[in-house]
Amino acid sequence: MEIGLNHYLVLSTILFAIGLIGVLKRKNLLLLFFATEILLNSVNVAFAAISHYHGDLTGQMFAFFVIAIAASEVAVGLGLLIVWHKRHSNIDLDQMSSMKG
Amino acid sequence: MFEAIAFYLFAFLTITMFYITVTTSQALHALTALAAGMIFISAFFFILGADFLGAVQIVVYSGAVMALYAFGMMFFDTTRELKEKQGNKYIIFGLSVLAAVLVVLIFAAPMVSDNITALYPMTEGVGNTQEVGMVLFTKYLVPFEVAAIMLLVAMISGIVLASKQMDVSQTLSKDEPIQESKKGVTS
Amino acid sequence: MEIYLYIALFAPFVGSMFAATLGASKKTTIAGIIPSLLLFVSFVASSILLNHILSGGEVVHVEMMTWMQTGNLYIPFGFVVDQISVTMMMVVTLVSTIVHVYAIGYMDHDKAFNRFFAWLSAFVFSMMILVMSDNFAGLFIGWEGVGLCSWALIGFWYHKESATWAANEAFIMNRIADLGMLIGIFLVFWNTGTLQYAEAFAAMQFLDQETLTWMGIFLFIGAMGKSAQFPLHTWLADAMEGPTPVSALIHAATMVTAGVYLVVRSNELYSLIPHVGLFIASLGAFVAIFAASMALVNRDIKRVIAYSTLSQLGYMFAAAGLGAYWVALFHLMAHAFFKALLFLGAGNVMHAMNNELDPFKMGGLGKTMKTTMIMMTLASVALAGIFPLAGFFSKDLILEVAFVDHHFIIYTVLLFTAGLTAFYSFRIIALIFHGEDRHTSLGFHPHEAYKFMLVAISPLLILAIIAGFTMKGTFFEMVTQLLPATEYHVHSALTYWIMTIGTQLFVILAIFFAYKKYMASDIKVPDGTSKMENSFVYKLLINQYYIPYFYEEYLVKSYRELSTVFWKQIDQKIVDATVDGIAGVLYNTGENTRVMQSGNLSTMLRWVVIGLVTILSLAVAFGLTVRYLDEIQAILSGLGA
Amino acid sequence: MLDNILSILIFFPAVAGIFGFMIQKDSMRAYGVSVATIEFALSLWLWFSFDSDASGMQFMEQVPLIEAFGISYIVGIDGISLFIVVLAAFFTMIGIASLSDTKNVKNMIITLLMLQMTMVGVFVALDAILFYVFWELSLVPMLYIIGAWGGPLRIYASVKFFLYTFAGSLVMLVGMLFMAYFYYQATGVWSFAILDWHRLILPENFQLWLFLAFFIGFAVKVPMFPFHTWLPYAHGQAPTIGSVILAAILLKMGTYAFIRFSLPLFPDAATFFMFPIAILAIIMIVYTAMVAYAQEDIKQVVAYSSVSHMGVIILGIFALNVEGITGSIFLMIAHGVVSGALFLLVGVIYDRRHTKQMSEFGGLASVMPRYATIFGLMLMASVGMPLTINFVGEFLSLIGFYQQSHTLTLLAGMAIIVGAIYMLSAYKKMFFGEVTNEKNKNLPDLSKRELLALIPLSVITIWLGIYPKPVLDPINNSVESVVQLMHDKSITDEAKSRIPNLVKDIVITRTSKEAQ
Amino acid sequence: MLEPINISLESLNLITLFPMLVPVIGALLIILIDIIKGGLDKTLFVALSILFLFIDFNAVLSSASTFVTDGTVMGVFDMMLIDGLAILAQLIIVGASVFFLPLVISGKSFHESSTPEYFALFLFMIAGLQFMVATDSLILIFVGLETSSLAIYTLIAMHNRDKSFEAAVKYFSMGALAAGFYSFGSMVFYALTGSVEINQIASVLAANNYADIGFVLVGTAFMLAAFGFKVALVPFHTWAPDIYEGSSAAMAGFLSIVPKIALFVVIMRLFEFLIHSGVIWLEIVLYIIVVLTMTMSNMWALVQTDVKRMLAYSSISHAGFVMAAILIGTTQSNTALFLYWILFSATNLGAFGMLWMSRQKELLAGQSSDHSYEKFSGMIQTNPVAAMIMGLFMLSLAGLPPFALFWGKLYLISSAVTAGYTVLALVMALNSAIAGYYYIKLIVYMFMKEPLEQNDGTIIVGNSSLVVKSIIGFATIGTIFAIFAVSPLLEFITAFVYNSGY
Repeated sequence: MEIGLNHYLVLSTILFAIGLIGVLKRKNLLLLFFATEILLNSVNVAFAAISHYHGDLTGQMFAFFVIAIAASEVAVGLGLLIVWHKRHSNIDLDQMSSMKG
Repeated sequence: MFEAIAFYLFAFLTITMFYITVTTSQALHALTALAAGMIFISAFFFILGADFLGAVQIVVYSGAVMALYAFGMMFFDTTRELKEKQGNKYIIFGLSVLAAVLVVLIFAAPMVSDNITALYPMTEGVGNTQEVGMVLFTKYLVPFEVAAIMLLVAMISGIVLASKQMDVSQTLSKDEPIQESKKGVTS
Repeated sequence: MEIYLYIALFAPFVGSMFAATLGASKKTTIAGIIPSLLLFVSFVASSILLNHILSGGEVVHVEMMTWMQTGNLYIPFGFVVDQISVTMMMVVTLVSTIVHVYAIGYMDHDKAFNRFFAWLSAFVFSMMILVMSDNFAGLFIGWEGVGLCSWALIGFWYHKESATWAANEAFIMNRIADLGMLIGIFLVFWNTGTLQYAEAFAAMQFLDQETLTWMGIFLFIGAMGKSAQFPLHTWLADAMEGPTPVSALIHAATMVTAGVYLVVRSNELYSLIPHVGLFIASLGAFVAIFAASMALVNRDIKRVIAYSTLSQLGYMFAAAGLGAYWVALFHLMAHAFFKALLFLGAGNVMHAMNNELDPFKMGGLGKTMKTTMIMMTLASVALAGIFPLAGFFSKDLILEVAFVDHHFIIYTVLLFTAGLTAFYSFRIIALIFHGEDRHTSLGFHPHEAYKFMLVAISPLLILAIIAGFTMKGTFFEMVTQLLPATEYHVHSALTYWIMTIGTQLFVILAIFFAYKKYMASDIKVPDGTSKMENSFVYKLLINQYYIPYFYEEYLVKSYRELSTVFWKQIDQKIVDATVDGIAGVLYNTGENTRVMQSGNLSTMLRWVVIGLVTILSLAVAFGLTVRYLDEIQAILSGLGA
Repeated sequence: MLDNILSILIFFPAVAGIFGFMIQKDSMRAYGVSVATIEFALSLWLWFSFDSDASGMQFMEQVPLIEAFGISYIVGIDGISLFIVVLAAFFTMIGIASLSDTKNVKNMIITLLMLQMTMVGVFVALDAILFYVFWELSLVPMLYIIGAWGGPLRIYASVKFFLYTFAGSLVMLVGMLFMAYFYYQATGVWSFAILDWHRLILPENFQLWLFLAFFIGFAVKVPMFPFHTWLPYAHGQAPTIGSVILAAILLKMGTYAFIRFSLPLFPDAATFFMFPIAILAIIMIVYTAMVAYAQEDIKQVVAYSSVSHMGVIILGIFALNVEGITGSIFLMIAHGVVSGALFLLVGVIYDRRHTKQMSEFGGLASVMPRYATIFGLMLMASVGMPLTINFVGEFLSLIGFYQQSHTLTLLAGMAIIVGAIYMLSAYKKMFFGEVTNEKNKNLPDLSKRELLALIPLSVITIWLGIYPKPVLDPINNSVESVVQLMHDKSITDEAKSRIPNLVKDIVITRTSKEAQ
Repeated sequence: MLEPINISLESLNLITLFPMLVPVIGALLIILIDIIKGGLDKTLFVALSILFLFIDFNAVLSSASTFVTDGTVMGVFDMMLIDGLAILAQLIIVGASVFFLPLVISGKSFHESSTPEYFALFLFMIAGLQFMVATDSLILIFVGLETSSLAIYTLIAMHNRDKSFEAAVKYFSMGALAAGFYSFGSMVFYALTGSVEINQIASVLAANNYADIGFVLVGTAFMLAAFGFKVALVPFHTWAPDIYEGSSAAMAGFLSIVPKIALFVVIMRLFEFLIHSGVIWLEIVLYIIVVLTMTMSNMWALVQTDVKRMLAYSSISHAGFVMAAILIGTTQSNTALFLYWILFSATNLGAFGMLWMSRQKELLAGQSSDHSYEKFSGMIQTNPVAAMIMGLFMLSLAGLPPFALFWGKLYLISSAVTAGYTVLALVMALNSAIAGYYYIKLIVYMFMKEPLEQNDGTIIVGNSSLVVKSIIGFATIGTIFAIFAVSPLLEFITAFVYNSGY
């Protein structure tokens, strides 16, 4: 059974869906950030696969940059969490609803 | 055949790991599962011949990102069990699964994929890293540099946000501390 | 001659303006004298014009200036003095001069003396415009002008609710008719291209019958309003709320005859449409008897005279409708004299009785008010049409016209009405001046009017007596230059004599009956107990056939209610509420959907995903459809087959 | 200077208004009156320099603004707009002069001067966008006047006024853009100049849609039934000066726009919609007159009477012949004068008693005879008494429409009946009868300042009623050219037959470009 | 073995990088200065930043003149794409920034302005946005986007109060999700065409005759979601009001203008060819989204009690308008987009500047947000000039002629009309009418109500300074006299857009 591009795409989709579940479900901000990492990673798999099947390096490049972006996001995200945590001693997003309407 | 076995194995593993990550109520479990999942992902990269990417994945994710998260977890003291109030679970799962199913519906079909010309074809016999380097420093030089700026931005952001300076907010203080201090200096 | 025309026309206007400038200041007799003098000047000028016309002079026609000019429409302020208008001018200026002088005395004690003369002279001015205009638009100016002055004068004592109500009623009812008039004018304009009498009538000869009929009908609707013909008649009786000189001048002698004037003026039109003429005549005859019947029982002197006016207007229309335009005009003139006289006499009585109008509270006034009694009696005799007074010559002529034209129903009705006229006229004469003294016990101390007032009205008395036999010939000579000179001769002299004498006897009989019934010393003051008063006919008559009641109950009230419904229900609850509703829907949609922005991050993320999934589903649905288009088509065609 | 007189007329009040900020508060009224008087004098000068015999635009000025998109500053004046401009200047002057002591009089006067700019601008603009600019801009000062100086419901009323008109005119804007696009398609050049548009002949179905788009904008402004409900609120809540200007000038924008845009641009659509619009107009006339009769507030009576009279104006416009259109333009002026005066009169009593409920009054004729007299005069003018200004307009409008439909004119003619009903009953309630209310016993009669405003209006009412020629002639000339244009442009047989051809002997060959 | 690559320096066209490098250098300089000597006053950094932005602006202008002579220029391995859109967008980005940045020199001192990093991040963000618009590679777009986004998160948070953090966290989390969508969408396009360059994607898809329409649609859907989030289209808009409320007014105003125009250019690049190649689905979906965005955000704006939140919703609505331009996709509509946005910038600069000027550190008694409507009530009595200026901006936003935004609306609706989108034109027109209500509401408060007791008029101008006032003054002049700028702008923009093939 040949593993084709579609297999990887479907896998990527499934992983992406898991990431989505996490994003939607998590109330703890840190864990929510985990889920966003999953989103980006799932796409990376697909990029690498496409790159492979197309015999083209661009996909890998994209994935490379996605990794860089993910890493940067972690830095900023954690920074924000730290400020928030300093003030409120929690990182529960349900506590964040001073603005609405 | 080997490829198929490896694919399914790692597919199963990553899915499981990530699933644990998003469902477990133990933050530590989530972190561990995430790290494991990341490593399993890198396995795909190796399978697909993207060695450089695999290495970067392990270094950046399992190294840097996970370290940062681990630090964060200690800081936030989230080692205890999470209590998460949940909304309607069915909506969450429904939405996500629906999204997946929809995309899969399309992805299940093979692509026509005509007229595709590899702009940066892989060269036989050249190491992946070398290839990547070649492309990265020619075509993708600008994004690479911008990525560097981005990382710099992220670094500055992280520093600024986490620094002690943020502890006393001028926005909230009634008087003007800087001017006060200046006055103090001059007088 | 033009200078006389302008003098005749504008002298009343100057008088009116003079009194109006004094309007806000205190009562000064000068405010009455100057307008009266100016009216006299106007009268003199009219007389000169009459003389000019009588002596075979040219018709005086001037165009003062352009009024409106646009497109094909050209309306000047044009005035014409011809045989018809000069007759009207004479009647108007003469009667109004007399009424003015009379009113100096009559209104002596009124605070708003100055205002009264301002309006009264303004009325004369409007009336002069009405009769002198050489086109329909000018006629309409006068037409509305007299309506306005009539409104102001009926409501002269504006603090009285009944007066202002009557004023508004008169105005609005006239307006209803004016609409007809206006439409008539439009018809004339669009079919003949002009509103000038001469050209319009000339052009009418070539129009088709239907158009002419409509024209005739609409113009006559206008006439019906001013002349208070059924069913627009109720305002005239209510208009008696105005001061009596007003009733004499406006609601007896001049304004109400404007309708007749219009028909006479448009004789060339109506000659072309005899069927409309017949309708007019029938309506006239009907109104004659209809009004007379109401006068029989009424307990208000002025109203009785008003109904009598109405009845006589019916006569005039009957004549005009039958094509005897000169007869109508002649009766108009004669009627103006004796009816004004009658009213002014009634004014004297009212003055003496502190504005008491119920003849049953009078009686025996003849002792103190001999002159007035003579005047009113003679006027009534003239009204009843007894030889040789004015009424005989004009009214009998109308009967003859009807007879000769073989409209025997009209003739019979008119003949019967003549009897009724005599009866009710002398009913009030008897009640007022004769019989037992019923007023002293009520605290009235009547006295005769000022001398100068009596002198002032004496010309009317003379005219009421002599107008018939002195003027008929000359009048006929003059007006038939313009109007169809139909002479009405009963074919056999015998029939003529039988008719005339029979009529006279009938009328005299009615007079005697009235005297007998109401001069008795023990007449019963109606108090709702007698058998007659409870009879259906009496109730019908005293309630004016329930027509005012019907108008009030069903038209006025429903109009008022409908207005409120329109405002409160439709305008506010439907039209406006729809507008506010649209705004409300928008606002409430915002208010109800703003929960979407709950402030919770999870919700926000969820919305993003929902958006994505929605778009995705659309995309996938579309994508799959395209991909499997062939299959789908196959299936569909299979289903179809 | 005469070359730029229109621009001066537009911008002089605005500039003066801006300078007004510098004026000391106590001298503000004097300043306002002098500015408005200068403006009025300028407008009179315009009138005297106006060539009454010419039918085309005069004093044209043209400056391109957005050349690529065909938007220019084009102003010009013809007989149709001349008198409304004069009237606008006149009413601003009278309004400022008769301003009673209100708070923030400075703001009020500046606002009025700004309003004047927009009013003059609307009537002289010959570029659709320029027209639209002034049209919309006029809402703002009015919004402020109603909202800041109005009665208890002032905010609701002002916002309603603003939004309703705003919404309507946005639809109109879409119509204008379509029109410009069609012009672009036909000629390859963008242009919003009305005179350019006049040369364009559109297919009938385009005309119908565009007509509707413009109609919504105009109908709200007029206001036509059923878009009229903002008006009673606006009038009811507005201060006297606001009502006066609103009734006298602002409402005329809608009817003026019908003549300037709808008729010459879409003659076939105008013919097509003539009867529906006439029916609406008749509903306006009769229905609103009945609503007016039911009112308890004298100002509302006058407000609804405005709607009713606007119905006659609409009817005259859609007579599509010279008589009707001339009449309707004249009636615009007439209604401006008369309703303006009536609102001033209502303001007089409101200043004294701070109530407008008719039940509060009664017998005022004996307390305030001068007031009653002028009120009576205006009342009679309002019900269309001949020899007053209104009659000329109403008569011509109705006679014009009579050519198109007899029955509808008969119904519309009920204006003279229903108008008399509500006006007379209102007059009766206020002025007749005994003085029952103690508070009314010692009301002062009209003051000098009030007379200063009312006497000129009374004089105009009578003068133009007797001698309308100086006004009618220029209007007539311009209207004739409009009607001829419509006849030449019309493509359907229906329109050709409905719109009279004034040039009887010359056979007109259609040379204008047809829209592709 | 790979061949060594020989590339001449000229062929790289490094000059194309110059505009973006200027702010980067500026940012580094600022950091350097701060390291060398701390505690320097904010005015120095503002001046430096403005200086660099000026240089940047001139650099863009010079590339504009290059564009005029040479047309579209590619550079640095064809990664940079300097076409008319890029230049226009950069001009707006840099130009608007020049005006928004100095707003930090306000009467009161707020946290962010005391931190030199704020200015560094600001300049980095500008650079990121510039990169984003000056390329058609999805990678560089992504990286540029993230650079600017990360900087923006921090800039928001640096206002340093609870609401700012909350806003930053919300924005960040949703931004991360959007980044996921973006990368997924890019992946699909890459899978389809083997390229991540928009031109390439377009040509490959066209060559395949859109055979894999399903894939294309999935990719488009993800892209739409990602961009929809960034420019705040309903239903991806939920961040906008909270973020606007949480940030300082100056920052909120900036957010409503600058990042969005960069996104619009990207959207235009990506979607334009899809729409033109007859992907009806996209047209329908965009149509729905545009109508929803305009209408729903208007309705939400109706019910707001805080002016800044109202302006947030109004910005969403305006973004909907501009999306309509992309949907229409003619040269005229694309021109209209830029014109609209320039005029919108001037007005929004003023409006948010006014809010910023009225910012006080502590909430007024009884108020739950910084800029409640009540705060502005009776302004005509206490601060007449300020009230009039604010009213002017509101009228301009409402699209009242002859103020700035009207001309944008006019041209935009006209483009809809010209392209046959009659219903859309009507929807736009009617939405303007609905929008009128909430803008007028503020005018009602300012002009027709009595002031709050505690408000003696100083509150409204509490945060004013000469700089803030001058900027507002500039915006005022721009808003009033926009008509005179429209004609040259229109010619300029049309030339640039048309010559870029849009």
